Amino acid sequence: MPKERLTREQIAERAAQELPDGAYVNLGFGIPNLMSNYVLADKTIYFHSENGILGMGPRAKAGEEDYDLVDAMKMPVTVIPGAAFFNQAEAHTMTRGGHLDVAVLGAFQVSEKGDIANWKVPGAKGSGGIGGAMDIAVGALRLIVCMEHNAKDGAPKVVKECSYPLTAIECVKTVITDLAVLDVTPQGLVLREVAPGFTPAEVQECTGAKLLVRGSVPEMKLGGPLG
Amino acid sequence: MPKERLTREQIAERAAQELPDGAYVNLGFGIPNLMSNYVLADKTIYFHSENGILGMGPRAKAGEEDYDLVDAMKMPVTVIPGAAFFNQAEAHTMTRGGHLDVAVLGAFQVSEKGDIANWKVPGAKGSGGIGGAMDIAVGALRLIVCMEHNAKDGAPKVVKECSYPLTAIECVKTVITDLAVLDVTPQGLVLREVAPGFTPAEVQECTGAKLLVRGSVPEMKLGGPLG
Amino acid sequence: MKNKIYASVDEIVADVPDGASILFGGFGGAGFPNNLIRAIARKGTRNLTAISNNCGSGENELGILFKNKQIRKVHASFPGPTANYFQECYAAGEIELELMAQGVLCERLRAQAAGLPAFFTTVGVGTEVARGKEERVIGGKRCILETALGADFAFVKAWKADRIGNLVYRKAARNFNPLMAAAAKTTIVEVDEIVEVGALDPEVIITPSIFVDRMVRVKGR
Amino acid sequence: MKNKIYASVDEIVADVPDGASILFGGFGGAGFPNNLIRAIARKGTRNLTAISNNCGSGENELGILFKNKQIRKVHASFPGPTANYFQECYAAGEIELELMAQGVLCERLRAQAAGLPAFFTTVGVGTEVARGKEERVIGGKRCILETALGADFAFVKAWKADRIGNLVYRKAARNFNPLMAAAAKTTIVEVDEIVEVGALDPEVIITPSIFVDRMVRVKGR
Repeated sequence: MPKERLTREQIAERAAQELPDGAYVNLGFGIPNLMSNYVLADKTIYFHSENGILGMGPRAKAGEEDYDLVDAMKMPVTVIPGAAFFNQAEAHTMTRGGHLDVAVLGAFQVSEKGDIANWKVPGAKGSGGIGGAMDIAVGALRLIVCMEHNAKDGAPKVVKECSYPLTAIECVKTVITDLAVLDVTPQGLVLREVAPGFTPAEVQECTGAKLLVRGSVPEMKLGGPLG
Repeated sequence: MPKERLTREQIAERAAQELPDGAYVNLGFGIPNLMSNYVLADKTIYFHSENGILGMGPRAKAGEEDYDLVDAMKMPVTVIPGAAFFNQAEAHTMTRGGHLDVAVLGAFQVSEKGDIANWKVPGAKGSGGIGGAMDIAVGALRLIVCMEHNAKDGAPKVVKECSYPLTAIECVKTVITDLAVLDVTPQGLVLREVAPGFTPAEVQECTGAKLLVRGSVPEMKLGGPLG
Repeated sequence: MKNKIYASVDEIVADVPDGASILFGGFGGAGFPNNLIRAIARKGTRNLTAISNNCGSGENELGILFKNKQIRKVHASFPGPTANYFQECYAAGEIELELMAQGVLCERLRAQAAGLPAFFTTVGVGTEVARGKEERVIGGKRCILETALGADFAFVKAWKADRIGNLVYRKAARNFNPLMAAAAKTTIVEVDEIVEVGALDPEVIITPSIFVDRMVRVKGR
Repeated sequence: MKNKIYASVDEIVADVPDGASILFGGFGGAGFPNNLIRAIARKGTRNLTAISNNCGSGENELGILFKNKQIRKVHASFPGPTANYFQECYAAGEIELELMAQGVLCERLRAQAAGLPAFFTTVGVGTEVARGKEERVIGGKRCILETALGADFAFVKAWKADRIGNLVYRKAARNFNPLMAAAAKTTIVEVDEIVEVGALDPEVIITPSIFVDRMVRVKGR
């Protein structure tokens, strides 16, 4: 049986394990947005949306949409008890000012120093758009990136230096991919976990930066709601 | 009958005539604080307090005081219909950001360029205190100063250059005293009105800066509620 | 007392001149002053500078103004992939665009509202948006200098107003609206309902009336 | 889930160390966290840095901490003529004082809360407070540079809280409290009433729970 990389859902599941009970958390576009499905029932997480919501609940059910209550992706959502509404500057007081316990973003590239590139593909058509990513990346107390370990053409997305336009420098603390969990440390990238069935050497081979291996590297534990 | 300078109440009465209907107004300590008694019944003025009130009404009656509803002078006040509460930073967004139509401050000195000194007496004991005066002076769309024309020792308070520590520079538009109404213009101080019975020459004699007299100078019109 | 209430959206924007700069509230489909935008589209005002997080979705929101070629310059955070009329104008070189981080857009508006000419931020350091901007280290952090951003007009969508212009918003339709209401020379509000003075609790007013110049009651988004 | 509610004011300040910096809400007698202040007085914590608009009135508000010589340094806007214990310490040279404009104090706190290391303001230009500060002309206006100001702790007085720390204030007792709640490493709130989660309307919450670390219910001012 060929070894399989994690699905996007499984990356989200593993990332959700990083959220401590009671945390204030912002989830970005893409894989991070799937994470709320994997928060265990014994935890309460306060999800923040940069358009002015703290305490977002699940997406609104069909027929119950309120288009004045949307998340940063324009999707109708709900709120949980204890939610609060505020203006967009206050929402970014929370991001930039170091009030979010955790933020999780998708990315095109992450460097070994924790630089992140996630807003613009070089040479892409159109204006591009930044949105809230720069503010969130700079300000979150702990920034996690969820992404595939490699691009569609196989190019490593964990790299020595980002070649894509940067979103923010030296801010990523942890990278969770379909192959590994990596921590950005002053010494470099530490391989904390590998995907089930993969070896540290195999992960290193798919990575564009040197990985530090400290002792034996455990496999990610999966098997949540969809496991 | 010897000519009499205006009382503090009369200065306040004359100054209240400068407030247009519907104006958003901050009144400082001292004579300005008396002005609300002289706003004619056909005008609505929204009084601002830098501790977070817009739409202040009269002082609270005895026995009806609410010590969570005080003005910038710590006095229990009331609010009128249409009032709003907000935090102190938003209160100063209103002062500094050019949103107050009129602010009226007391002063120790005003210079012919519109500099104002109102927070500290040179050589006085104690720490002194600035409060909201600097923010209000800098930001109000129209800054009026109400004060006696001369200090107790007779020294002019309208001067060429302030010798007292400054509150803000080049911001006073109009000075209303017990002797005159003066407008600060790019050409200098224009004598707009004199107190009843006084001549421009007499006002000039009591003033520490050159007054410009354009044609005949009318007398202030008084005779409001207490007139 | 000055009446801030206008009878129609066309009247309320009648004096917006060619070349005006306008702040547009709204984010993610919520809180856009669509009725005012359509009034400006009907009026045909040209050479506008638009400050808005997004640049429309098809003909919706700001889309119609790009379709009509009424906008010459844009300050935005996320024009958006569905802003096809904007993207066409942009590709054709017809539009000058300043792109910035969303929180920086918020703070530049607030700085204008609060009379703060400029501020240092850590957001954008080391990225394209830092190009040409002054950089320095403050408290051990690399920062860049950003300046206040205001406009001639703000177009704001509120939920309820009282007759003197105190505003409340609804849920996430608040977003940029209170910031923009405070950052323009003339603030124009479309609102679902206008209530009597005193009907709004002073504790819950989000935009105090001092920031509002004109209001019009509208039906529908 | 982490419990933010403490049983007593003495417990809630138990770990405030000598040398700590503390933001104190309140203005003009309203909104002072008097019960927390008295707890610190009982505890006898020394060498404090206090950031507060006022410096007490007799033994009230911050007064007791000056009477007890617990404060070494003050950042204030208007210490106040009735702050006699502060004035005595100040006259005796026992206290270092930074005096600033009230709106500048507000913005320095907000800058800290919002992660903005510094800003330019027109307030103070040409006055004593501009001494030693960088000055430049921006957009034709003379400005001086002011930096963010935060602290280890904020002592906040709120009216109602829900059990996760969303806060509302009462009338003009709001004043500096929401600014300070957001500008400290650890925010400690004394509150008249703690209600169930969900009992406060999300539209009217002034301080969202993200800014609140600890709460204690108190009786009396």
